[in-house]
Amino acid sequence: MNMAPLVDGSLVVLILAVAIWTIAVRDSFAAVVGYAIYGLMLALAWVRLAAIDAALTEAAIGGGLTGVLLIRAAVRLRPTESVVAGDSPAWFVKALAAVLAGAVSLALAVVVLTLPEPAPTLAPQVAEHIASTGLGNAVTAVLLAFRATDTLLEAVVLVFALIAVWSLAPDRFWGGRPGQHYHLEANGMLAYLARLLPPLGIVVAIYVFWVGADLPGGKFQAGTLLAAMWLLAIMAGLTDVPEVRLVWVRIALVTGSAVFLIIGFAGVPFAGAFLAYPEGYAKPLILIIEAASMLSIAVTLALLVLGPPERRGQS
Amino acid sequence: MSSVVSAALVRSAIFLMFWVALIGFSFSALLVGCVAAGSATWVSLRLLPPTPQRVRLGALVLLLPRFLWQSLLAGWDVARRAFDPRLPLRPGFVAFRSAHAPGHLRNTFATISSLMPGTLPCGEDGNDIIFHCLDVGQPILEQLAAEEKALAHVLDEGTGDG
Amino acid sequence: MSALATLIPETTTAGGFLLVLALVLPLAGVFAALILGGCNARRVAMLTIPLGLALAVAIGVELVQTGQTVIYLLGGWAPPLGIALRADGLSAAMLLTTTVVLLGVALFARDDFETPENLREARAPFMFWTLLMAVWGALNAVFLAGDLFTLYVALELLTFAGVPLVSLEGHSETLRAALRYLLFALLGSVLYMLGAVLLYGAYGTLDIAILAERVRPGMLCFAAVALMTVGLLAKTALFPLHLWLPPAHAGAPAAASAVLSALVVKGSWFLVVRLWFDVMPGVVTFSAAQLLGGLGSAAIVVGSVVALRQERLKLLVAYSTMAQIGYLFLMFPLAFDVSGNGPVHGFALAGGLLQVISHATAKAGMFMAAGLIYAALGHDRIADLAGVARTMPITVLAFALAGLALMGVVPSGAYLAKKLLLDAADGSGQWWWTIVLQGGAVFTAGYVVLVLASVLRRRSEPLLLVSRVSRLSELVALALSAGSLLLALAALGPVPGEFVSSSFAPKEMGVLLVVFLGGSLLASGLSRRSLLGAAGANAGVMRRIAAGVGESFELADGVIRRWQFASISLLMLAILFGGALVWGAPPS
Amino acid sequence: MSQLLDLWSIVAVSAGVFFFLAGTVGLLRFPDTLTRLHALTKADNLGLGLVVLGLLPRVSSPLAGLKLVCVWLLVLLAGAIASQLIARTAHRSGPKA
Amino acid sequence: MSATTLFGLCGALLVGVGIYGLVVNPQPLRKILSFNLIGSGVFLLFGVVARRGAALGMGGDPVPQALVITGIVVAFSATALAVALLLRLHDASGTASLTTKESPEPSDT
Repeated sequence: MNMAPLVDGSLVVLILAVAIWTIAVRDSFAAVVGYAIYGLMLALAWVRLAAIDAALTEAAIGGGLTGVLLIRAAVRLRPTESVVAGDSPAWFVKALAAVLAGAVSLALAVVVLTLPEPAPTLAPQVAEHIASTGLGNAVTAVLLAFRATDTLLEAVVLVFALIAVWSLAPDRFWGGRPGQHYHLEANGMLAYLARLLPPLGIVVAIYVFWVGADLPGGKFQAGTLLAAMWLLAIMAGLTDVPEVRLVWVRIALVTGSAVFLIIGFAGVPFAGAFLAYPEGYAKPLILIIEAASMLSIAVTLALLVLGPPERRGQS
Repeated sequence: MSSVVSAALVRSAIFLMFWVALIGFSFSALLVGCVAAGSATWVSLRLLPPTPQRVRLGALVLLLPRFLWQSLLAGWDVARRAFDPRLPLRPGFVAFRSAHAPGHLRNTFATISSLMPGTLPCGEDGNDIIFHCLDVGQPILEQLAAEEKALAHVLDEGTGDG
Repeated sequence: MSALATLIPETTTAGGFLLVLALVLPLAGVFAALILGGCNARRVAMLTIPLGLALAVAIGVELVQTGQTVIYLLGGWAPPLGIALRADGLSAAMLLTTTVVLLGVALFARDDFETPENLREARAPFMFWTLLMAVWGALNAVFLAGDLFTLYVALELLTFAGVPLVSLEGHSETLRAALRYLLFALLGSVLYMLGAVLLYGAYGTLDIAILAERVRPGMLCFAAVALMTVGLLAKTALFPLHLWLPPAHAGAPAAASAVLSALVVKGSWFLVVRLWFDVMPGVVTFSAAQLLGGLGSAAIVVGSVVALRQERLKLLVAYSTMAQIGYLFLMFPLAFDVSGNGPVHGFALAGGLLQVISHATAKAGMFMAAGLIYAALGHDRIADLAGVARTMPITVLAFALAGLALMGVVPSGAYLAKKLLLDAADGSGQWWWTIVLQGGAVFTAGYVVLVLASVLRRRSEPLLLVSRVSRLSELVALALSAGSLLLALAALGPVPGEFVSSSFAPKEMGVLLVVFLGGSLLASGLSRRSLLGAAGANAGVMRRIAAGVGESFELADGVIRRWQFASISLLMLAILFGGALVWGAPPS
Repeated sequence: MSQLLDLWSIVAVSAGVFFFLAGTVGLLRFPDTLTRLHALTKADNLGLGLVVLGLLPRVSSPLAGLKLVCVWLLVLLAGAIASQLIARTAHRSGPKA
Repeated sequence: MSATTLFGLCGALLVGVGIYGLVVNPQPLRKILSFNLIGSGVFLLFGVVARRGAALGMGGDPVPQALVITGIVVAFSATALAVALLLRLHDASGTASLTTKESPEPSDT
């Protein structure tokens, strides 16, 4: 007896139910908590689609970090909620929106059912060339060799987004510390967790990074874990956010992209193209890029969650 | 000073074992594992400076079967209520006077009790822990007291070495 | 990478590395500004932008000399596995325009965004210069990337760089405008991404050139094109998806408005052009192009009329951008032949490209002039601009020249563009677009006349200036406007001579006169205040009817710019485009 | 033996799915954030645990099995503490929902 | 129906659900959440495309799988920026509404 259909069917039903619920429920706080749950369920769907790398990313970023971000926002916006909720549209607007959204879904469903057989795929090409990268994980090979440009630009996206977030700081707080100040409750629950979990998280993160070359995992998942651990320590009040004017913070942000660019340009004389790796050196170079990126991603993600500077620096 | 060194050694050994459990044995992996264990230990010493008062992790493991059973009951309890068409809930708050002083032991107790049927710690009021309950008609306080006693049996406050 | 030579259909061309440099230079500038700190951000920008201009010129020269698309295979991996950078004539022209406008903006804003002496870093200057390079890097990625997913990332880069420019001043109104902009742009990019996903599912590649060979008309392609098109239109703010544009562009600082209006909206427009003419020429249909042109026409009419109703100069210019965006979409129907199936290009593509370049330069100049007037007077109420022409002649001249350029007066780029498009309309038998093209000029004349009439009025008491504006800024605005006005002369090379030779012929002068008269009539009829001051008192029936018309347009615009209306329009457009593609498709 | 293990897998995973379902039904039906948290933490933790137990006979090596159990315990710990933190926030920011 | 198709239909529906929420919910925070739902639906569709391309012992076509990871990170950046903008608007104006009643801007109702 095969239980896969049962698992898949229930999973799809649950995902859709929670998704509809996060849209329908009145209370925003409940909706964002629901969204975090939804992210975790979606990660299970990714496992069922044999995309463990995506599952890890979805669980860490989709469920975890996005959840934290939205929950914090929901708490801060709670007082305004009833006011804005009064702007709810008329029933016929809702009906029209439902019909149109349904039409889009229907069209997509038809497209899904008519996708060509056999499905086009680049898997054979990846398999053919993966040996030259020395990597065992095809997803990592795509991210850091075949489509390294996307990955480089994505690191740039994170930096741009952070610059954009920082640009929102009120002038008087420019250069100061992001987010509110968190008081340490020495015997509190959060401090309890924040003392125990981060060291374990660091070991797991480095594990995820290290096996990423050959098994599911890599710098994004590892960086996200590190960011989560740092955030935990900050929110428990065990440590404070650095001021955004500090040079080491800025250097930490761009190190990943800078190393990526330098190795990329070194590829021009040594491997014949920008972002190419010399024969036999691909794997160590990729690991160097990933290690640098992991740290930059961790710092950037954590600072993105914390938001623009809201406090003046101490000095 | 020596307590810091010994704590560092013990902790880095634990982290390294954790690493090996994750990845298995291999020389190159062990090198990276040393880096991982080193940084984990450094962070751990910063976040949790060694003090004489500690929770015994080994003793905690002994409590595991009891908690597993409790969490099975808790899941069943929720499922029963969720599927019942009448939605039999009488939610409310209960204040429980904990015998433990604020600190690790109390936090451990609170964490464990969150896995028990019908209770969810959601704040503190002086010496009391405020629990949110699914059904205030149940004998919540008695349950909690029994749980705390079981925990105290296994853990001696202030003498751990973990 | 030895095995590649046998595999690749295309290889890196001689000047290909220039593309890598053009992609990386702005990003390196952003990183350098971040590390070196605020007081050096301006220096970095001032250093990299001229370098970028040199690169853009070099790419253009390479293109002209070899006569072939410049290609670079990143990492040595050929598509579909890898990603290629490609620069054709369209990309090269856009690269060049972007750097020229950015150089102008940088010079214009040199003094406005200066870090105070006593500070190591101040927020606004640091952010402005960093974001300027960020916009540039994102645009270069949009112009060069040959892969639909890389383009998605580039589009997001552009959004993340553009949105904070809107809210640079941090007032709650601009924050709100930025949030609306961001949310709508995100909806747009996710729809674009959805289309790309479907295409990969069907054809197993995201590379533009390979896709172009593989696509076949069918349900899936229609859905993908419809989703991607409306997603990009939302980012371009084509009517009726312009809810975010007027407040965002009017609320930003002048230099930022110039960048947003002249360049940022062109990024997504460029991708629509790529999608329709390079990826999907065999899929897009005459009827879908008519729909696109129809939206463009509506944008021209609504944008211009509402522009005439504005009381503030910057809002007027912002609404004029909305109208000008409409112009950019007239090239789509004109690239089709009534009888044929696929697009035939003809002169339409060249016309559209020329239009986008002339609009970029003229609109940058116009926003700069508006910003200078605001800075000098401390307000930009159009009714109180009397005497400005006397006090700030260069600025007013810049505004006037930009206006003339937008109207399409000889020898502006827009004139030549209009000529090419009119020719395409004649050639393809679509006479109806002739009306829009000629009528649009009358509308443009309307709001230019409105502003000029106000600034040229004499003032009894002397004009009080709250601050002195920099002469350099005034000259930059003038240079960009004049550049746009003289663009046709620069573009003479590839264009047949007869277009311009008859330029001063009586017929042209006659058309110009009609345009001006029509514009004045519109301005006096539709504007909130009567153009001639006193005439408002004894308003005639005509004037009252016209005012009513103007008011109803304004109301309609208000409704259209509600979130629900705009987002529902977006969905309806997606369905309409899908329908137009299915309906016009050749029987398979 | 292998049939017995298969049966175990099927029973345990089905029961796990049942509890996930129960948690979600609770999330949808229970009246406010705090009661919903009960539903989620308790039922979903149990569901995950049962799925892990069901999968245990199918892993390739004891080490992999240990890893699975580790994952569950970590999720249990993090889930229990996260739910308390959310509960605190919900409790503090007012009785509403 | 295969499991892959099932998840594909799930993705299609998620896109619709998200679009509906984005259109009708007046609260910006909920619009941000809806945007994330649409995004996850799109990524799920991409995952289905990847899964269909399984070949040569790979569980799926690694190219779309890699792009999904990039996409998730980009979507997170967008969410972070939107949330920061929303909170800043709330601090500056005291409301979290996309519209103002007294401004010349149109007001959503």
